[in-house]
Amino acid sequence: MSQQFPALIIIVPLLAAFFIFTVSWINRKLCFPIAVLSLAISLVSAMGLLGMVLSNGPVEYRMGGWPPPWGIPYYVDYLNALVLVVVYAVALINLLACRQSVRREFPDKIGSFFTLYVLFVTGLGGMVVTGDAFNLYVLLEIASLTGYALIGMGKGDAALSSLNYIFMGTIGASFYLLGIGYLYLVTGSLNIADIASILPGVYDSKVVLVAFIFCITGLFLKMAFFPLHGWLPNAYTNAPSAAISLIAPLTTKVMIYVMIRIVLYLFTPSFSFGALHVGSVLVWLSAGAIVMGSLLALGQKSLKRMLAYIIVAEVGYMTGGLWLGNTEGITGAILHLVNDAAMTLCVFLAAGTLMFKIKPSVAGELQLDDLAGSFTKMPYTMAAFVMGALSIIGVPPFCGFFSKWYLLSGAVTAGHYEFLAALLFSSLVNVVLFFRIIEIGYYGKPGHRAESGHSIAHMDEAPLDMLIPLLLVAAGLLAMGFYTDDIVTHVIRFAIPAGIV
Amino acid sequence: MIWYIELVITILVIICGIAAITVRDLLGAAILFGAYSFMMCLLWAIMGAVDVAFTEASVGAGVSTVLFVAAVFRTSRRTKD
Amino acid sequence: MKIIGFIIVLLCGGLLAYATSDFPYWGDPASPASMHVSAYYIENAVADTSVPNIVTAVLADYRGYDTMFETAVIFSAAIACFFLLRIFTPESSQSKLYRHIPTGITLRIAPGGKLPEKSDTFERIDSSWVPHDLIIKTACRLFIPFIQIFGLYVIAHGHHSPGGGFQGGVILGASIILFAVSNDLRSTISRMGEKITAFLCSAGVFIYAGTGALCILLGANFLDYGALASLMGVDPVSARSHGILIVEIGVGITVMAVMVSLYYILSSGGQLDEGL
Amino acid sequence: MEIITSIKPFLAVLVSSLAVLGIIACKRPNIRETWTLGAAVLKLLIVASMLPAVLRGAEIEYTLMQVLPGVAIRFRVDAFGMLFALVASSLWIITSIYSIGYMRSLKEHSQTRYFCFFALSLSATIGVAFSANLLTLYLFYEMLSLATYPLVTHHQDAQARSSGRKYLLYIVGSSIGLVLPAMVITYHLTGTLSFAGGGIMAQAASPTLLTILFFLFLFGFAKAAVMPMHSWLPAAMVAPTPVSALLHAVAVVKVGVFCVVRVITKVFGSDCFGGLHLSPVVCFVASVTIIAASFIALSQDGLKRRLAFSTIGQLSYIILGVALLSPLGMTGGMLHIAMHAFGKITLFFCAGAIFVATGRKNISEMAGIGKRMPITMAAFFIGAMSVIGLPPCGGFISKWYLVLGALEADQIPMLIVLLTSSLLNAAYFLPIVYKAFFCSPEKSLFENKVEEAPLWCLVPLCFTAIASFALFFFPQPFLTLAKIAVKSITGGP
Amino acid sequence: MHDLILAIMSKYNYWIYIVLLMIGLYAMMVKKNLVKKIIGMNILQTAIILFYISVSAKKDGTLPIIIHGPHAGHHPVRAADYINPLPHVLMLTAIVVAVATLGVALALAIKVYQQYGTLDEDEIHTRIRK
Repeated sequence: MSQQFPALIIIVPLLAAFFIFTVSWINRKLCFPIAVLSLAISLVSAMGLLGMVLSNGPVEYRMGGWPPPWGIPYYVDYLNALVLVVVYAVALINLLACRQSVRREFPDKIGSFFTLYVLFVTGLGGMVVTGDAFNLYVLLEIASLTGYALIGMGKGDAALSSLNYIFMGTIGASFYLLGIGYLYLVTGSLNIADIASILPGVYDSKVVLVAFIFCITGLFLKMAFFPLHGWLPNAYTNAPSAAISLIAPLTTKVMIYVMIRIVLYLFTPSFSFGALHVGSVLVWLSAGAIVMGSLLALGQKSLKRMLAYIIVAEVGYMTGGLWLGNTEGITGAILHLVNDAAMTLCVFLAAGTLMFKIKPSVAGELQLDDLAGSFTKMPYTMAAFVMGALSIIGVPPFCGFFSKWYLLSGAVTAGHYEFLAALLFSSLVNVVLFFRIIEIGYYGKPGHRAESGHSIAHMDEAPLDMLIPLLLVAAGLLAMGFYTDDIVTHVIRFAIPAGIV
Repeated sequence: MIWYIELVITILVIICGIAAITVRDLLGAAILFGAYSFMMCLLWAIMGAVDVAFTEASVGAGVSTVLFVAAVFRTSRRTKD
Repeated sequence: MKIIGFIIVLLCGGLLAYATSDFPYWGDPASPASMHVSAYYIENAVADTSVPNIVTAVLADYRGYDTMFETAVIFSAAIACFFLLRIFTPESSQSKLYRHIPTGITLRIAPGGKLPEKSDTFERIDSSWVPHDLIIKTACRLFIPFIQIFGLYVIAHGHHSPGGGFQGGVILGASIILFAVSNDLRSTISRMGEKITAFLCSAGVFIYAGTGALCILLGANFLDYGALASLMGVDPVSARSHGILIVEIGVGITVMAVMVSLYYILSSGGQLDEGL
Repeated sequence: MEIITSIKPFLAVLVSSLAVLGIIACKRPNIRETWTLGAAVLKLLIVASMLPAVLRGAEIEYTLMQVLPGVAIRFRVDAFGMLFALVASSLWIITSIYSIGYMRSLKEHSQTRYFCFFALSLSATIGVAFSANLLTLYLFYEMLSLATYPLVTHHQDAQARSSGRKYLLYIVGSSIGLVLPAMVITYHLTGTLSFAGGGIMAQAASPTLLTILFFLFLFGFAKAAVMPMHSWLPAAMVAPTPVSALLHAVAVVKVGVFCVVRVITKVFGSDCFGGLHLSPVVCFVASVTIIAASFIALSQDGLKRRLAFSTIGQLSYIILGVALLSPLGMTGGMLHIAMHAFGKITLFFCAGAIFVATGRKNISEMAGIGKRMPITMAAFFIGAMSVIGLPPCGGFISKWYLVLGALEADQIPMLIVLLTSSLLNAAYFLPIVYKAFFCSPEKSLFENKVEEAPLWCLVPLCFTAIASFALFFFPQPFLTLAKIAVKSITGGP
Repeated sequence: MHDLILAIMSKYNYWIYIVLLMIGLYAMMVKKNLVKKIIGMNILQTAIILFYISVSAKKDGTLPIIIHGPHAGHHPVRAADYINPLPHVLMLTAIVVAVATLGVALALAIKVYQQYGTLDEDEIHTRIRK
């Protein structure tokens, strides 16, 4: 069975999705268990896959038994085995945590919610493992479509911001499709490895250059890289909390994974870092993205919106780390991809738990001032939130520190001191951001919101099945911090292709 | 012999495309979009992509237009641009 | 904004035009796009799958995995629309219009009011009701069966002629939509309810993915129809051809159901009560 | 030099963190404080059990986990760390006893949180003392900064809020903004972060870069309160007195100094440090801090604020002593950590006792208070003498070594600085004692019968007073430890 | 000059798709009405499809359906005789994706209209500010 793992990680949730939607017309209670079961199976097989990769190298799986480049293969190497485990772990933990809030937010659409949820995860997982450039586009569209729907069901201006997201996302996906088309025009193949082997002959062609530009621009749009980040804050702020704690950690990270895959494995390093000289420009851009994201986050009053801008800054971290083009930088980018998924999950889960208990003073948006007195009322939730915050700030021994360490040393090695400065700046800004929240929760007296029309008396610690996953993630942050070196030396070191100094 | 038909269709495609996004009535825009899709499907048929043309004829010119009309019917025909 | 947008658009266009100068000539049979992979398909499709229509062969077999997710995309679109727009309102909460057929008088029943008993003197009508044109109704009734037969033909004959599950499914769905347009939404839903469409949506994709999973159970890779030979008792090549037919049917079912339910949701704004 | 591998250092760090669980778990105050005391005693025992080996000249090492290539979370107990750990852990016991009395008699709120973070900050302190490389040092340094925040802002009012902001801004801001890049560059230059006797920086880079790095470190460890990074310390005096006593006379500030000394001796190494001609510069900075702080202290009326500025001055003694790079000076500097700790904590305890008994914070209101609280003020006198450096008190020994060191390095100006500042110390401490004993007390002291503070407060301060007295006669084991440490640095006889 | 004309004429499909792509992009960025934006989105996608189809074209190549049946002689299949089928397959998928996106976008547009009572972005933003 183990040689079927690559298929199982995709097929099991896919079949489960159809099953859930059918079952939801008969008995709503069954939807949740099926979803959990399917994701658990995928997580187990993803871990098994990682084990296989660690023990005996990358795995190839041929869909329909057709050899590449004629069929669609799955290549599972060190890089995407790691990302795969992260994706499914985040999805499963969040699924376990979000049951109650789903019940409260969409009482009569539970079935379709879980169907979309599972399909979304399937799309992301497929994107991570696929070895075919066009197949990646299709999976991207599945993930995006389900994501639009999940976001669009939120409160406030969710529908509008989701529609805006559709426009941006479609432009991004179309640009990516166009770039792939250009590559197909000059190589006649769609298989990533095959294209990479043909491409060196045509490096000097304008078509390849334009293809590169369009692919990267499309991905930048999808991952909300700074100048193109316009859709993200609104969408993430208004989305329902059960969905956003899935979407926020995963979407941008997986898109960054795709960028890494495209840059390192499709247009090999010799082209990306050698033939065309955009590296330092992009590092400067990402430094700007980090600074701007942090500054914009400073100006926010709403919790989720602030976190969304922090994500914009984090995207800058990873893009910059990749384009530093040296081993430390890329290691930092990949490691930060993993860590940031966990950290973002932690803070967004905490935010969702807070929203579950606290009645926001502005419809749908939890303002920072609403958190007054939360430390006394919900100590464990806030403890987890603080741990996530410390990890984002980059305090040892939380995992955020170590990825930031790699990024910093990569910046020093490459001599990009502006990137170093930007990283430190954003760390300091994060200190301000999170301690502002902590101050409000720590000094604010719960009573003072009484005159603003909200009684906080009912506010108390969250139910256990939301709390346990949250604390689990928070503890995971520490554990990942301690085992950083194992992750790096056993996995990431092999994920970086040869020819990178 | 065939090339000027192709030319005419090409020009029609562009005209329909521009018209679809400029007319000030959404219902008209939907219909023009249907026409655009149909012209496009003819163009593809000429290029020999019969399956794609078939699909576009049934989806683009057919169902999409109906969906557009339904959506316009549920919202409003009024538009400023 | 207008200016910025225009500049960006020109930028993109300029970039593309700049690349175009390096394109191979149009329709050049020696261009790399036509040489590398596609040549293999053209030369071996019949030998591998015994399906003359190469597009169908590539669509459903060589790149069958893409097609499965294409079907899943459609499926998720239907779910998404349902999830976003569907509103469950109790039957008696909105006012209804009834028409007294002999006199043509329209009466509005306020929410919770007593409805006239089922009889052919009263008919429920939409708020935006126009007298139905008899010719259109009858013509549609005449056409629809033939349209559906054609749709089935397109699905089944995809191996040898243009068409396949997707086109056929759209045609089937279009026929039902035509019925809904020519009559009204309620009568269509009474014939083909929401649950049925939902079931068909999942069933179609389930057939597709299930076929693939069956291949896994038979010891081959996912979607490797050759493994079905032992079940069908034919040689692997024609087993592939049959497998393609099965998944095409699955695609057809899903696409039809999705098109119909999309129309239901969109045209009724979510209530599934009054349509176009 | 023999290296013993043992888990003891890690246990010493861990024990108080584990006590936190017990403190959270039980709600009853008595059991809670039993946990605290038990952990404190256990910690002292573990630390003390390592003393003989260290006195023998051995070093105890324990590697917890490899986190970065070539960098692990590793503990290493050498003489200097032992000295500091011994001071901190022994004073923790006394302080917990004192804070039990203090918190109870003032009926402070949320004492559970107080004791939790107290224990956490203690394990962070020991971690700093025992850390074997910069990363571990930085880890526990940050942990200490964050763990002390709730203690400093214990009262949760507007003043605490602003002071807490200042505290974080200085401490965390400087450590992230200055120390982190310095560490990264160090790692990039040398490929390691671990401490070594002769330093790791030798000829690693151009002198300019090294100088910049050194100042990043010096000002980055803002807990050392070298001017201009000092102004968080007076602000942090809003904390309850036991916190000020332990953290701001012993743990936090001494951790800062400890880090600076580590950087000078183990990262740069005395040769490299001297080769860069940094010694006079650092001496200059330190002496400016000493003189300026003493003058400011003169003008303070709030007792705790005056103590705070005196602390700023005394800290720079240590940096000065080490920066002199003369064996005797280093000995004096390291010894001063212990001596000043005992003296200053006594003073803080007295201030707290006065506040508990009378509710007064300002010196101007303390006329004649000695008649009412003779024991407290006697202890205060002893502590003051120790800090000034008058025999027969422990402070004299360390200052004596400092003076000798200044002579040995023939830095006459430094000698002058030391003597002047001693005079200034006397100038801002002795008037308090004089007023307390020889001025006629005002009515209010008699009207509301002011008594000595409760025993829980009184006993600890008497103990520390006696201790700082006794250290004059028995400076062991601190003197021996300091000598071993200096030998390991200079490699001299 | 002549070869420039030749270059333009020989690649005119590509020019068309560029023009259409620009039209679609322009509509998506500049138009204020949401349905107009959606139409622009579809034009953009069809433009890209047109590009792929143009790539697949071959001079004097026939439909990608192998001549078969009883009357077909048994001559070997030559790739040059048949139009490149692969882009057709990809574009079938792309069309499906396009219509799926269209459905979701229209559903969201209806939701927006139900919420704000208009489809014009400026009016919606003024309503939000209120």
